Amino acid sequence: MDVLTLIAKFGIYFIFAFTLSAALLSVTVQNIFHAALGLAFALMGVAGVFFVLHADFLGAIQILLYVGAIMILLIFAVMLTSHIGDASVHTSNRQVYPAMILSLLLVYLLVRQIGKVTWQLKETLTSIDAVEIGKQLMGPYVLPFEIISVVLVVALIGTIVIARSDS
Amino acid sequence: MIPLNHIVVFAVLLFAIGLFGTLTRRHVVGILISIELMINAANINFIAFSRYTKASPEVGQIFAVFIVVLAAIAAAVGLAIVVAIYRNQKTIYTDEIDILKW
Amino acid sequence: MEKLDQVFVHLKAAIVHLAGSFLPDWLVVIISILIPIVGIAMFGPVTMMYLTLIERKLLARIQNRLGPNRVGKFGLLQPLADGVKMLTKEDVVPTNADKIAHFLAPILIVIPALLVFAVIPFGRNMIAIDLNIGVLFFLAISATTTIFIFTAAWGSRNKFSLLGGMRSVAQMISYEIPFVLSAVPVFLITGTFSTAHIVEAQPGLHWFVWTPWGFVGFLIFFLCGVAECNRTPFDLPEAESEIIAGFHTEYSGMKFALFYMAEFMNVFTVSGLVVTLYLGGWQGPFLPSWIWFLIKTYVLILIMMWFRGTFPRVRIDQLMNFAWKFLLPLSLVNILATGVWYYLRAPLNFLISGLIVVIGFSFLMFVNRHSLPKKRIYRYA
Amino acid sequence: MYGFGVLKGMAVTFKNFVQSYFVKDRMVTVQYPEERLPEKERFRNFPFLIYDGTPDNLRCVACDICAKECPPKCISIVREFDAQGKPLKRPKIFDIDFTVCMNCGICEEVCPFDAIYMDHEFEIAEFGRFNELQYTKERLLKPEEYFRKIRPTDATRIAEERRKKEEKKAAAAVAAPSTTITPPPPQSK
Repeated sequence: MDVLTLIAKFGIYFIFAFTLSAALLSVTVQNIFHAALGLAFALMGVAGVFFVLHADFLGAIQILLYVGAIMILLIFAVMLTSHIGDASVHTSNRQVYPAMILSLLLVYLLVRQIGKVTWQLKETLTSIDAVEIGKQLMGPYVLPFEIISVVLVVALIGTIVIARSDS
Repeated sequence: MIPLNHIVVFAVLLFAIGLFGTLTRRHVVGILISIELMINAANINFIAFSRYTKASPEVGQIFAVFIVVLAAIAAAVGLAIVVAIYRNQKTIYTDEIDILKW
Repeated sequence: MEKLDQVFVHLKAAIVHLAGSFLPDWLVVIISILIPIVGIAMFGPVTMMYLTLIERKLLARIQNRLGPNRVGKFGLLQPLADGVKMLTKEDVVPTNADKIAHFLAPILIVIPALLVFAVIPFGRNMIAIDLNIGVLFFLAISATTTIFIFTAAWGSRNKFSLLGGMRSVAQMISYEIPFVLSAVPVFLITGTFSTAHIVEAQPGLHWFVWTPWGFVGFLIFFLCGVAECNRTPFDLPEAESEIIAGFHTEYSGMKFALFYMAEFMNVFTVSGLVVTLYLGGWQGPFLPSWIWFLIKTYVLILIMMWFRGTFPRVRIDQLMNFAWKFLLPLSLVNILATGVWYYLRAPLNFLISGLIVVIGFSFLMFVNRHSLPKKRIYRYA
Repeated sequence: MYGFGVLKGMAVTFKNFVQSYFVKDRMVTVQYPEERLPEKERFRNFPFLIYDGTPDNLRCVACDICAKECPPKCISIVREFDAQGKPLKRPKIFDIDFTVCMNCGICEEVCPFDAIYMDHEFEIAEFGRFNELQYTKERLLKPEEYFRKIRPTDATRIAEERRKKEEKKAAAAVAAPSTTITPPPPQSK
């Protein structure tokens, strides 16, 4: 077994580890700005997983929308709300241990179930490119596409109404 | 290629981390961050199943795109609410926002 | 001619062949992957170093000065001297800075700047990876720069930095939208995101810029690119006369140099993308393909520097008005004009899509007539 | 038509760029260490002490007026005494601290003996901060010819005035040679 196959086989586990540690960081660190940075890295890791799964278009969308737009919104919210000096405020509540137990229980149950299921796997893995997604979006899925556009517009207007000051 | 189960387990772990964050964070923005993690875990499942299983290959990707858009909407509206709350209450710690009316 | 055109491709093949004669196969594959990476990693910083020199020389000549001419002939060693100066400077970290963010930002900001080189086609067969989502990859990766700029601004814990970061985020998010939308006509016509295929769709001198939609798209894309690189006249994030240096006020020495490097590499890659999308990439008669690409790219870079020597900085409300009230609607009109172009025949399509663009432009000018800058007459000056 | 103002501005800078290579008048920059602008006669910077003929024969009589008038007090003068302890009309130490001197030229104006003048010297940078910038008498001394060279107008005017004064004095000495003891002329110690 040479290096290339090793990389191809186990490279994704490094991405997994990177993503999970960034995600853990983003839910545990005290400084909320560092949490947002951790989320940015976790999202990039997820985009990496998408690239490995040959969903290039979605990986690009993930980076463009999540890292480029949603993260900016989050960071803006951090900046608009928290005072610059109060990085040391205790940012987690008293339910840390119950929450941990609950999460681990969820992981245990789901993993046990996943082990039992037999998936209906394809013989050959397929990957589809952006052109195909575009055709599908304009063809059979045009209604959900339109609805999501309307929802987006409504949400934008609603956001402006909520965030506008009352003056 | 790695087995499908590993990817799904990874998604479960990411979801559990998100859940843990949602339950423990006091900071509203922290909760939003955790929710984004959970949404991403769901998205990974969509992509993985669209690549591995016999379901139609486009559906997973198309709905993953929809989910990303919805996540963006959720973030935008959520953060607008955060800013509005902060303007009125001068705090964004969930345990301090405890009145129903102001 | 054919030899010269493919000289770098042959060079890479020769190196791989040489390596293949005595190394195991997997190492050869890794080497063949590494060659473009090493090439880019060398090309990027060297380009950046000499862009600083070119910029200083050009600005100096515009202002009737001489520019740097002490270190080496015509100041050609000036970038090296600057590098030595940067390396030996003290690395100052503010006491109250967010140490992690302050340390990470300059390192992280170089990564997207280098990554986007991967999808720029430098010449025929000269592209690091031909992703089938090439342009989208470029746009996505360059969008992450915003976060790192903001990390730097936040980590410095300085009012000027934070103001610069705020401005930067507002500006880059605003200009991202017309930036992406003005690239859409090219996708509509070529039906692909791949940069290599987009270049192949513009053979010879049939560049997209010669069509009505191409011309408008080129202008919008180029202006938004200038704004994305934080260059004058859109350099509000680092406006020296207002907020010192914006987000990199608190950086010194090599960290500052990294910010500078990222900025200049962004200038190069954005110009390269404009060339790829609208100016036919490496297509052109007589000269080897990579020379054509470099000529076009450097012309655009020089135009950016020319802008810097000419225009004053715009105000923040003018900046936002320009993006949201003018560029965004115009790029939407441009998409319509592209659709018309696609479905009509040869002489008619030029006429009608040109008409749509002109009408759209005039209409937008009419709608925006109140936010246009007034002509000022200085009576007592 | 919109947009042409932008092009007009760019045309202006382009003209500047191109003409900077061809039109000599545009490039006003002087490559300083190699080529220099001619020094203006009335340029004044940093004082020097003047002597006639040999360095022993300096005009300064150590009267201390310049040191008293100097606004930042950068001049320090110590009078010289002979073997009998009798004060001589010449300075033993005459120091100017360049770190303090502000090149105002008041010393030149107040000197009644035309002994101190402002120089054209401006390349006074040194590698040290203390002794290197402390100008002693030896470093300050410059011949009268140098003064004539750098400020010919002033030099001829002052020489003329001095000559007239001498003649007046000589005439006074001739008129009453026995009643008063002639003081030696100030420039000859």
